[in-house]
Amino acid sequence: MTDSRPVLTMTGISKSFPGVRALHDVNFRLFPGEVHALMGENGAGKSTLIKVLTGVYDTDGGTITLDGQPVSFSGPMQATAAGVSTVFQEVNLCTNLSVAENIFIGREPRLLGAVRWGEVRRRARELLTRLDLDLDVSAPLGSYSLAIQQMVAIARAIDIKARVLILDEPTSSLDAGEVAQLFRIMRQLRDEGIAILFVTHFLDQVYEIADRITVLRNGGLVGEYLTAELPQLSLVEKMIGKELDVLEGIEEHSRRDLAAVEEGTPLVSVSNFGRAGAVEPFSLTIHAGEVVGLAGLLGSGRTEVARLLFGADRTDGGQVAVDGTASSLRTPAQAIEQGVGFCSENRRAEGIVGDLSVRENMILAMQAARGWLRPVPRRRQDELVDKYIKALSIRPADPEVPVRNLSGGNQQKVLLARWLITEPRLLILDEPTRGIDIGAKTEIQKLVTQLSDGGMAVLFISAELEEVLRLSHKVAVMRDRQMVAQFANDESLDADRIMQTIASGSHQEADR
Amino acid sequence: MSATMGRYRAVTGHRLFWPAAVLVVMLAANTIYRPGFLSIELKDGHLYGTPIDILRLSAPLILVALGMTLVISTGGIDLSVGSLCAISGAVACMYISKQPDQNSLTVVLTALALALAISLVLGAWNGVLVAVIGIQPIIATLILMVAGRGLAQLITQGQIITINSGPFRAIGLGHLLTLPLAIFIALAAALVVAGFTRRTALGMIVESVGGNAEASRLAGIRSGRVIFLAYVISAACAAVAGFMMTANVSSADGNAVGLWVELDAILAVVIGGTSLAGGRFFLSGTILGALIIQTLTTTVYAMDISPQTSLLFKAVVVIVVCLVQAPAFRARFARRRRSVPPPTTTADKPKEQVPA
Amino acid sequence: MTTGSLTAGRTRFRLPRRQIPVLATLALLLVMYGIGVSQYTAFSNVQVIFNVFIDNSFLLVVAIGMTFVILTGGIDLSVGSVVAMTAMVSAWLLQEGLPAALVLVIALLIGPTLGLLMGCVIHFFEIQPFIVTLAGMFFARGMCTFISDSSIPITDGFWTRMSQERIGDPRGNFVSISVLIAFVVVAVAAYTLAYTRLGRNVYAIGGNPQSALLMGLPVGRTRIAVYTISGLCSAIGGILLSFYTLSGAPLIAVGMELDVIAAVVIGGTVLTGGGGYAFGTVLGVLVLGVIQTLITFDGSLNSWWTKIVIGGLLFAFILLQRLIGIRYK
Amino acid sequence: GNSDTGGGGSKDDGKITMGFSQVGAESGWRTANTTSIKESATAAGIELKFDDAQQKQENQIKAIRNYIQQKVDVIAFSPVVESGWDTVLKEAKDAGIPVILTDRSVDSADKTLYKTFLGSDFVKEGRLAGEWLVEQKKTASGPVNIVELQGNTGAAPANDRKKGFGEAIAANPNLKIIASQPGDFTRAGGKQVMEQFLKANPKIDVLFAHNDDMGLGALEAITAAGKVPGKDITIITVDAVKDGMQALADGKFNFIAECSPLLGPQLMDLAKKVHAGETVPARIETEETTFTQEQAKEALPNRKY
Ligand SMILES: Nc1ncnc2c1ncn2[C@@H]1O[C@H](COP(=O)(O)OP(=O)(O)OP(=O)(O)O)[C@@H](O)[C@H]1O
Ligand SMILES: Nc1ncnc2c1ncn2[C@@H]1O[C@H](COP(=O)(O)OP(=O)(O)OP(=O)(O)O)[C@@H](O)[C@H]1O
Ligand SMILES: [Mg+2]
Ligand SMILES: [Mg+2]
Repeated sequence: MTDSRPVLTMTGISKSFPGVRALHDVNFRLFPGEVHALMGENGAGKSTLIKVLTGVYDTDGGTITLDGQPVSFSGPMQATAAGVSTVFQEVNLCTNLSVAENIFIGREPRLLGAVRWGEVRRRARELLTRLDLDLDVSAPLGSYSLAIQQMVAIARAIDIKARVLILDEPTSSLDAGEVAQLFRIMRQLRDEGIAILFVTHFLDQVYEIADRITVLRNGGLVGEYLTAELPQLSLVEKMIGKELDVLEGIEEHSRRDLAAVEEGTPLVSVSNFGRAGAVEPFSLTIHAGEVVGLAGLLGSGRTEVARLLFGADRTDGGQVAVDGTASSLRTPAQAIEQGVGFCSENRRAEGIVGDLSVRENMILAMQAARGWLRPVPRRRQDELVDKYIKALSIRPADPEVPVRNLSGGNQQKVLLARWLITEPRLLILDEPTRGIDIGAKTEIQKLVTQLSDGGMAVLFISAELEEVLRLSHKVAVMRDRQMVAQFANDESLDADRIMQTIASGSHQEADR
Repeated sequence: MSATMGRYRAVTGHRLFWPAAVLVVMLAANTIYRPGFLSIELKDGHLYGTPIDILRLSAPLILVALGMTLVISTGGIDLSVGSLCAISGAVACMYISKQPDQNSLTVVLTALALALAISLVLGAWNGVLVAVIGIQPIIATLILMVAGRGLAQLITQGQIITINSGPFRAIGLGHLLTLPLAIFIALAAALVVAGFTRRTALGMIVESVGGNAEASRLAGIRSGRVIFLAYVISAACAAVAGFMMTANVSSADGNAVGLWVELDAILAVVIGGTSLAGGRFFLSGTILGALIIQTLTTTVYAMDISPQTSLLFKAVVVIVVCLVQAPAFRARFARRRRSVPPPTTTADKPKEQVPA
Repeated sequence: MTTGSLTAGRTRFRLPRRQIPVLATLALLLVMYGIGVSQYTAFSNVQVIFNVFIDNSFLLVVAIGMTFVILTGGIDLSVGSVVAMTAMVSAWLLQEGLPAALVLVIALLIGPTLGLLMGCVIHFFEIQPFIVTLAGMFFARGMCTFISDSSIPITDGFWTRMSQERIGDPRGNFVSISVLIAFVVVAVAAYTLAYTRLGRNVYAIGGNPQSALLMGLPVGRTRIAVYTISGLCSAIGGILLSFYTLSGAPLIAVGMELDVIAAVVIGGTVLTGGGGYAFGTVLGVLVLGVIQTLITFDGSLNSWWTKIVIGGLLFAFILLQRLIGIRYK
Repeated sequence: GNSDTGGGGSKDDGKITMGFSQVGAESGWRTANTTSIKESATAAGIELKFDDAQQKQENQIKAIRNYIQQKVDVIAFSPVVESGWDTVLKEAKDAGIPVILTDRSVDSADKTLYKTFLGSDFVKEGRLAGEWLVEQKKTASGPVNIVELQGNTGAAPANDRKKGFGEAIAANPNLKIIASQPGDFTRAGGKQVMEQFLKANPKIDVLFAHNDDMGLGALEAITAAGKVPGKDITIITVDAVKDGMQALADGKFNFIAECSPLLGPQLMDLAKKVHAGETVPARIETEETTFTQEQAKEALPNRKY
């Protein structure tokens, strides 16, 4: 591969934002027929490099050549026309348009200038079938979950038949099956000679698919390596810039003792919670200090369960008891009053308020709970915010920057801080580690353990079964929008068994 | 050298720099045209002069624009403020005109309380339509914009109600410490609104709701209440502005009071840097915006620009004001001037921005 | 369209969900018309309906242009003034003795040019549409009084014919040529929105402009295009208005932008952009037209009661529309 | 309301139905006009269908079309603007419904489109005001500085009064309009503009305001500037509404050219005649007069509006 000429080279790329040097003299090359992973911590500059390449941002310096020709795109439109197709980090589609249209807009099949809708739908269905997705292509994209939206974005990108395909964290919300499907297609495209730039925080995925790795750190280039020649441990060290024993933290597989936490009145117990069209009625009890993992395939209804528990959506019926007394969780405000917090998976639409500063975003939930008449004193705000910026190593560490200027992973950390500040008794985390670098991920996992040791109950949703297994006392399994099983997380439980449950959909009650 | 440069940048980079610069340029142009423009003299213990007029006349606009700022910041818009001005003025004047002793302070205070109460109810009506029923703000408030004019005329029976009440007149024409009372009222209202929003968490919560309503809901904010409150505050501001407008001429004209003030108010808010899309709001910018608009109007009269061309003149000024303020315009301009790449301090954004 | 069929199950015939608000509006419109017919006998004349079209044809054309703008999440306040300016310029040029064809061409060029300029300022300098089009509104209105501060009659033969031609039975029920022109505009707009790239880009930008940009859509070009289209529609509207009144008057169509925006929004287009139909806008214009007809037919309202009743009917209509909308969500 | 009378049935019972489209309710003058028409319709036993066009010509055209549909016996309206009525008037003519114009005329070349015009002549009002001033200042040796408060730019009364006034004062070259701005027919507008006039022009001798309201607003500005209205500055206005007459009687105004809104009775008379097929004069002017301070004192006690 190395002997061929690179299809894309970027030399000496620099890019600054007010107060931040996002990229500094970065070189990057991409060969035809390779999958090239771009690695780095949150805020290292990966997304910025991609945006500079595709012309979303102007460069402050440096040159880009495509096929030996110097190029400077004025925007994604030109980039696409030149054969560079991109899936950006935050799903960037129009939720008001139909699925089919999202895939084909801008290059619809036309007859005498008129869009051929039948053809659009037919081709969209074909394409999605290739990705093993069965969707109503004329439904608005917004009616599907984020994961589906991400798959649609990928479908759009690969259908463009570009020479360069850029995928910025495409797998962050996909489950194992979806990832496998994506990889199969990526390999196929690679074999057709397409150069693929791939960003992810999952090391396993890198080693599974990438031929070559470029590592960025703090906006600077660390180096370019062949995957085969770079052991996982040294990759992490290069990303973090320190020799850390992070990997030990990840490898540590602690079994949690369910019996120890499951005594006394449960903190929250719901029965017959459900919502027509979203989730079948389910029952769940959560005790103080307990971590309940929620496993299931994409679209199995995990997010829906979380939203019902938080009052983000209304249930059709059912009972809730908090601390053993009947209660209700009908609005988020009510849930927060009862000590429930919810960190949504869709941080851009449901999480951050982009205009507001990091500080304001962090104290938002706490402030909401106090009511507008009792502002959190500024001193206290600063204390809290400083504490969490440090604890979660949020970068840039400036509490006054608008949160929209932060990298995706750092925004996620800000949201986490928002809820930790409220000191909830039950914290619902929907994909909290999505798009978070390996260092921070370990931190968050440790944090969850600490919090539960401190008596906080956590409902933990993650596409990574290992992570769920590592943290939870109890695992609830979702399938087809039904809670099909609940397992105690003991020696008998492993990923295989959960997968089987998901696959078979056995309705057996948990063996607890 | 670089320190002065830095300080220069810090000044020009300030949010209020460009609106303030525009205001100064307009005043300067007037002074060149008529050297006496800025002169102020003391007459009967009152300061008298064009700058004072501008301040006094902009007071109602400032009031309306303050409320409008909050509403816009929630992502809404309030078209009914002009009609609310007319209603509050009409109610107050009508009540006073029916009393035997129009100069009694109790009568005037009762009238004000009555008019304010009615305005609050109407503000609450707007709030309910937007926050509870979920009608798009522009339509929800359009209803009251149309019907409110009718209500105001219904109250006055289509007549101009002239009153002769010293205390009421004082709202528009009274003086305090040689300055028109209206200036102090506007200032006080600005301080109250600023205190109300910035001393409490209301401001941040409003900005949060305007910035991302769903995220705010999920953070536990009862956004309905906040939006409701914004419309009520807006109505209250409009009511006081209505008192001022009617007191200024001691008469209530249901048809003319506050006509098109909503457009001016929105213009002031936007010139002040608040985005119509909602989110961050800037009260000081709004006040500056209102002053710019009033200065513009006064300029037309002071320079005796012909009525046929005054609108063209306004169009040019508005567009210039907005252009010099727009970072994108300055960035382009700066880039053209120097061939070197632009300084890294100019706001670099994605090339496309979300429209308002 | 009963509730039963909709809530019964998930298999059944299903109304296309996105069209429900529009259908609700249509149903309410029919109800309103029914009320008119039952209250006032002459209301049932077919000509009453035709008159609603004749009297609102220019409003309809302008509202169609506004629909494009609002679909992208923008707004165009200049429309009323541009309508007046176009009528004014036509009247003035005709008075100066220019041939009708040339006048038509010039008049039809002014609106889109202004729209293009405004679109460019909005796009390149990132100034909020509200402000830019407000300046455009001042400008166009200023041009009107600049040209003449009193109204200019049009005596040109072509204009007179376009104005007085009755299509249909000239003694009985008829429509004007303007109505046909308006229908053509609606049809072209509906086609553009549904079947062309430009139209689809309009929806995409309204949905999420940043996404649209990252998807490689020509955001700038589209945005400039919609303001140009709105300018063109205003120009056509202005011509229709000059057919309608056979004159140009400096103060005509004051405040028309609000009627237009109201019509578009009542027609189901979301002000934040991304959703709505040209057909909805037609309904919105009809709603306003029928409200006004009802009030004239009543003929017993005081000036102020007229305003209050317009507001009240608007409220009732929107409330019902909204309630039905929620119900079927 | 009168739900069933909307039909065409009125022809049979002999009762006349009149459709009247009013400009709007933009001023006290207009309201008085509306009231006069309504009251005299009731008095004359004419059934009135009233519509408020809210200052929009479009609305008036719509209203007239609807009156045609309702087959009223007579249509009367006060045109918002002069031009642009041919098409709809022709429809009325074709339907056989006579039309009466009130308040101001239309510029149709075809005079058969309407039966008659009843109203005041704005140009004449301006001219009367100007002539009075010329008379007053005929001895003035130096220049006389006049400022003018216009109505809304482009509105017909504003244009016409300006025109008439300008023509009249042309008789004396000493009389000069040094500033002229629209005060939008409102008190607030008049006041705001006058404030600036006073600051920009050290010597103002005469104020001509296109209506009483602007004049009343200007009064306040003049007083605030430390001048005595009616003495330091001669004030001439148009309309003669009650507040204006009061100011005139109090010596604050100097002259008012009347513009009477009370044309209801005349209109009803005309309607009956037209309906009966009698011929009527093509143009009837309302009885109007002018007021000096003394005349105002006399007239004030029995003014109706
Ligand atoms: N529009 C912007 N304005 C200001 N700063 C920005 C902007 N976009 C990115 N940055 C900053 O640039 C740096 C690099 O961000 P980038 O999004 O490229 O990180 P990343 O490597 O993609 O991280 P992640 O893995 O979290 O997505 C961050 O410090 C971020 O705060
Ligand atoms: N394969 C599918 N076909 C059609 N619709 C789907 C599919 N998967 C998901 N959906 C839709 O998306 C929603 C996804 O539900 P939800 O977000 O709760 O899933 P999840 O388990 O949280 O998945 P994830 O968070 O990984 O997206 C469902 O309500 C359904 O409407
Ligand atoms: Mg990134
Ligand atoms: Mg989910």
